[in-house]
Amino acid sequence: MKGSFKAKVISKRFLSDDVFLLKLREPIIAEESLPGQFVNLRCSSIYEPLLRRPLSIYDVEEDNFLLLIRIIGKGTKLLSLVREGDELDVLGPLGNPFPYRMYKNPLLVAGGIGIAPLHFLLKKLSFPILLFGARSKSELYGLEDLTKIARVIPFTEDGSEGERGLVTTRLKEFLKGHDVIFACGPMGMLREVVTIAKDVGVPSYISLEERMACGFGACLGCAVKTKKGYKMVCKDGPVMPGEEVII
Amino acid sequence: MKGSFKAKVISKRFLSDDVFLLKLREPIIAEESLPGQFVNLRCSSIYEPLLRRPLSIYDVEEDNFLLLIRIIGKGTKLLSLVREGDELDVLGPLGNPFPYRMYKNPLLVAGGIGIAPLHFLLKKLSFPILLFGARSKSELYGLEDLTKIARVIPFTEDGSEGERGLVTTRLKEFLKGHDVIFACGPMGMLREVVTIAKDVGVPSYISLEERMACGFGACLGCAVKTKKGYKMVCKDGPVMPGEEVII
Amino acid sequence: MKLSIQLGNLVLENPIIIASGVFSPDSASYFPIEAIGAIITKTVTPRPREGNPPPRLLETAAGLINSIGLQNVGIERFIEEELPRYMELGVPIIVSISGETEADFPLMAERLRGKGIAGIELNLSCPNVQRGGMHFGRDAETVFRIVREVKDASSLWVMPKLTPQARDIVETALAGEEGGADAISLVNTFLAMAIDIRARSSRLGTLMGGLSGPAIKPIALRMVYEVARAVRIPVVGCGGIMNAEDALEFLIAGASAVEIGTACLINPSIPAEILDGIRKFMEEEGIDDIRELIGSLKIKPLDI
Amino acid sequence: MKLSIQLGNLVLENPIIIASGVFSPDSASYFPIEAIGAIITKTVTPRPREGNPPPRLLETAAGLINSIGLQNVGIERFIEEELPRYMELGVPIIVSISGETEADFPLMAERLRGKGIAGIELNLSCPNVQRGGMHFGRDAETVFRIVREVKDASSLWVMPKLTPQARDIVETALAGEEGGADAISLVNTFLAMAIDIRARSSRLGTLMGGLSGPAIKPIALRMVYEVARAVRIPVVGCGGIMNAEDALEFLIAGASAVEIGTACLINPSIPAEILDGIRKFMEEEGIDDIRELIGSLKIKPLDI
Ligand SMILES: Cc1cc2nc3c(=O)[nH]c(=O)nc-3n(C[C@H](O)[C@H](O)[C@H](O)COP(=O)(O)OP(=O)(O)OC[C@H]3O[C@@H](n4cnc5c(N)ncnc54)[C@H](O)[C@@H]3O)c2cc1C
Ligand SMILES: Cc1cc2nc3c(=O)[nH]c(=O)nc-3n(C[C@H](O)[C@H](O)[C@H](O)COP(=O)(O)OP(=O)(O)OC[C@H]3O[C@@H](n4cnc5c(N)ncnc54)[C@H](O)[C@@H]3O)c2cc1C
Ligand SMILES: Cc1cc2nc3c(=O)[nH]c(=O)nc-3n(C[C@H](O)[C@H](O)[C@H](O)COP(=O)(O)O)c2cc1C
Ligand SMILES: Cc1cc2nc3c(=O)[nH]c(=O)nc-3n(C[C@H](O)[C@H](O)[C@H](O)COP(=O)(O)O)c2cc1C
Ligand code: FES
Ligand code: FES
Repeated sequence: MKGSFKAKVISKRFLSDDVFLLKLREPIIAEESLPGQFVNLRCSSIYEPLLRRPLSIYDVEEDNFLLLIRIIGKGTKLLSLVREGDELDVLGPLGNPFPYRMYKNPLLVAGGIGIAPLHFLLKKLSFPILLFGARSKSELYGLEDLTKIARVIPFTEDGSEGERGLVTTRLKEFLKGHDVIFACGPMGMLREVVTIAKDVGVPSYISLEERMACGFGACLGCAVKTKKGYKMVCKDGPVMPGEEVII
Repeated sequence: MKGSFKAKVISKRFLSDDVFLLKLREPIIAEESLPGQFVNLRCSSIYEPLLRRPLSIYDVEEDNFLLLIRIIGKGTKLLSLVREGDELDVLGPLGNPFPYRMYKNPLLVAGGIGIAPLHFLLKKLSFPILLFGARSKSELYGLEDLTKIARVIPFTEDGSEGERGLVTTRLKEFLKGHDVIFACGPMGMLREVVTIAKDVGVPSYISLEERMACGFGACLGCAVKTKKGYKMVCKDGPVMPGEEVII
Repeated sequence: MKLSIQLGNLVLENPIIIASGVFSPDSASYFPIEAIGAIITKTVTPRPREGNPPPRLLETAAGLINSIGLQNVGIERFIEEELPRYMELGVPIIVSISGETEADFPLMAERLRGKGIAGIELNLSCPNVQRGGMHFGRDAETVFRIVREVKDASSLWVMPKLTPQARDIVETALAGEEGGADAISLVNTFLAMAIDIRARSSRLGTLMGGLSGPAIKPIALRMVYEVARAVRIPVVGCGGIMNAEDALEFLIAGASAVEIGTACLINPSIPAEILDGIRKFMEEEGIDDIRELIGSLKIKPLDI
Repeated sequence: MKLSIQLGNLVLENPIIIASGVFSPDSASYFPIEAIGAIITKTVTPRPREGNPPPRLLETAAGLINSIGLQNVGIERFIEEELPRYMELGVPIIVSISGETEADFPLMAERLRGKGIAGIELNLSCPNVQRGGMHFGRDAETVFRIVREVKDASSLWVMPKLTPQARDIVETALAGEEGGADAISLVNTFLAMAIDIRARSSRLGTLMGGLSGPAIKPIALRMVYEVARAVRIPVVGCGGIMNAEDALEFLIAGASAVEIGTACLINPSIPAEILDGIRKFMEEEGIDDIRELIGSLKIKPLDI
């Protein structure tokens, strides 16, 4: 039985006012996780919030795994208050990873907090290239560390770091020589990525978000429309072929 | 308008595994509180627990007031987790105090956590005498400090401190020369106190507990049966004449 | 910014109404009176009622069960002692009444004529002694009759308050409208239970109580939407409203005003906070008149 | 310690049943199968249904609104592809069925004969296409007819699942009993809404959804009590059961078994935890047979 785990909080580090890195200890999750997969986390032991919260695996370090979390509501707020030594109830790893072994020369595209699953992916690739966009410099989470493990081309809407503009503006150019796109970020960005990938004739895989209850395919709650009917983000995704999803 | 206050947590100190002293800063509450009154406290900003929690005022120190809290459920558990500098939403002071100015030589009787309002009362009296009972020594909260401000006669059921037995066993004896009893503790103890007081013909005032919603007399939820019909513990009490209450 | 709303010929300065059972003149000093559109009194009955045995309250997940048992001094003492103190507040006062039999309602309404009150709310969530204790509000026909008799007996503004235990909440609302109601309010509490598993008995002094609070909000909102869509008279929404966002949901669903119950017990200054929140929302959204919001819910084609 | 219970002629090893809609054979590995008394399948319909547009889920205070829209592959593919996978689990399988018309129910029941299933649950919380989309479970008579036709069409064990939107939940239960039901289960979700105040539209892909979870527990418990008191057939309680204490409340109120829905989504190992909790409680209370608990609620004289 794939039960949930009690993962111990090893450390918590804020990267900005509302984004933090949480390191949790759970050997099995650390062992089994692949880039693009996520965990489903309880934020409290009471009934508010009632549901778990899905969070991508940001990294794995020995027996630990890391999450990059942006505070947007009460669940993530509660998570931001955990202390070293606390235990969190975690279900995972869940979902399907990026099919990175099937391709030779992927281009990675991240928008803001969408860097989470791609960070983990980067570490599995040999000569990774990442286009990383955000509104401004402060939202290019972990940029410095990223440059150590990948060629990173940053974009900011306000020009405070890298090129001014959206991460997709020069995507077509950058795509040359790549045989696939792996992307995660806001819906608008993903839509643009998929359109460009189709234009160029390169496959794309995007990591999607949808509200979830179970996270393991039981409730049929996290539906996303695809050319083959509704698919479940938690079980059929979160990584899905860009050509299939209707977004 | 008597709104609620944001009281700042000054300190938190555990007296036992499940009982702690909380010092909160709020000048108006500190200024206005009288022994026997209580505050009604929100334990979280979300809807669980939904209601405030009533807690007696244990002491007042300059701009601060103190609460002696025993962890029994989720509300008090949450309170036990507050940290220095946190702010708590407090309504109060509420309810009626012990009518201590009307009597010359009161005898105080406390059972366990029931010491909370009596501690504050002790400090207002000249030569206070307190019978303080509990199951065992560890539940005679703050005994040492109490002995500095009052003549304390401790009772424990297991004999681990003071006399072995219930606080009410020798109440009749101790009553001699006193013109009133002020008591707070478990229902069984209060019942016994009232019976003895009646026997002896001495008035008694007991501090009652009942589940509360508002704490200020609006919901009629905290009813207790009295000879004059239902009274509200929050508004007509929590301190009530022992002869009137039907318990 | 226009916050004033109309419930038939009753005009309120703002749509925030204190629900029945969470306010008393004695506790007025805890409430931001100036921010309140109207106050509904605790329900009054023909004779005094001592109320239910304790415990009368129980907290549940995001909810509160109460079993107060309509404790009140009866209409005569109410008119003499309590009503004047309500009237002093300078806020429109709506008197909530309930009877043991259908005939009690018009008689009580008559007694309330000429007292300067803004109107009457009919609490129909109480047992009809003549019909085996079935709540008045279960049946549309009963509601129709009570409303009509009350309207016949007095010229007062009348608003039946529907119970979620109604066999059909929309039918019941329509019956109230047909009976001549000036507005409809809903919902009262949901009949609920909680059991002490060790004692194998109710955790309340009575077997059942009424559930209120955030737990019921999504159901109450749905009922308000259904009723507002069906009737032509104004609807007052109630059930689990804890903040401005909740209140706005009810307005958008079709309520012309909202009643705040449980939230007042937890935080009596909430009416002012909700009103502020509504003001801020209107500012942000560029809405000048609150009436633009009422019933502004957009329905997708699929939903009809 | 005896944990086995009987629902008519269906005997379960323990009273913990997985409610419809929170389990799939694909997700079986997350569940403690050995601790489960029975599993109810996701509702199957005559034809495949693609389900509702997203968002299909919304969290509310201590509750969850879902609008899945009965997504399923239809009875034919269900029987061919899914049912065998359910049957492999070695747990009694109750198939939940629903139709678009009354006639669909007996036809589906017939198709399920001889498949080795433990029985059928009738999901009556879905729109009756022939009656303007009114839910089958609203009217007692409709429930009576559907149950009787299903019983006539097959010898299978049949349990109608009542909706809290029934005009009268007790009448409806009695109608089910009269129709020949082997047991009654209740409740399904409460019709509910939530509004995006900025967009002025539903926060779900559809206008309404069904509320489940701890928020509804006190109401569900009351309904289960009322029904259990009224019918002679066994009752299966459902609604907001999150832990052993909740489950015990339903048993004490009169349920012979309980269905766990939302709690399984949050923590799929909850059936085992609940069963353990029940065991522990029985030990502490010196209860040897769980059947002693069923309906053991003590009623105070005042309550009758
Ligand atoms: C597969 C997957 C992986 C994810 N990975 C990460 C990650 O690595 N880091 C991270 O910070 N976040 C991630 N998210 C998003 C994260 O799950 C949500 O931010 C979180 O659930 C919000 O919870 P909350 O209680 O703080 O906010 P809530 O109080 O629940 O919501 C606040 C607001 O955000 C909206 N919202 C809530 N959840 C979502 C959602 N899933 N999608 C869109 N809007 C939503 C709500 O409708 C509401 O308006 C991921 C989501 C999915 C589905
Ligand atoms: C006027 C007044 C003054 C009080 N002063 C103090 C004080 O100074 N220090 C202190 O520690 N406690 C005091 N109490 C009791 C305190 O309010 C409760 O212990 C607290 O509300 C429990 O909250 P909880 O969320 O931790 O427990 P819950 O989870 O609410 O309850 C846990 C269990 O305790 C029971 N319970 C809850 N509240 C009460 C209550 N008020 N009376 C009896 N049983 C209850 C519940 O039914 C449940 O079984 C006082 C109560 C009143 C009415
Ligand atoms: C303690 C309490 C007492 C109540 N008393 C009455 C009453 O006397 N008459 C009435 O019509 N409704 C009464 N109600 C119901 C409320 O007016 C309101 O309809 C219900 O609580 C739902 O709204 P809420 O969730 O905002 O509380 C009472 C509610 C509570 C919590
Ligand atoms: C995501 C989800 C899907 C559901 N699907 C069905 C269904 O297909 N058929 C059905 O009869 N009930 C369905 N239900 C209702 C549950 O079986 C149950 O009756 C209800 O949720 C109340 O119980 P709970 O509070 O334990 O969840 C569903 C509930 C949820 C949360
Ligand atoms: S979250 Fe339940 S199926 Fe995806
Ligand atoms: S708690 Fe509301 S009247 Fe006492």
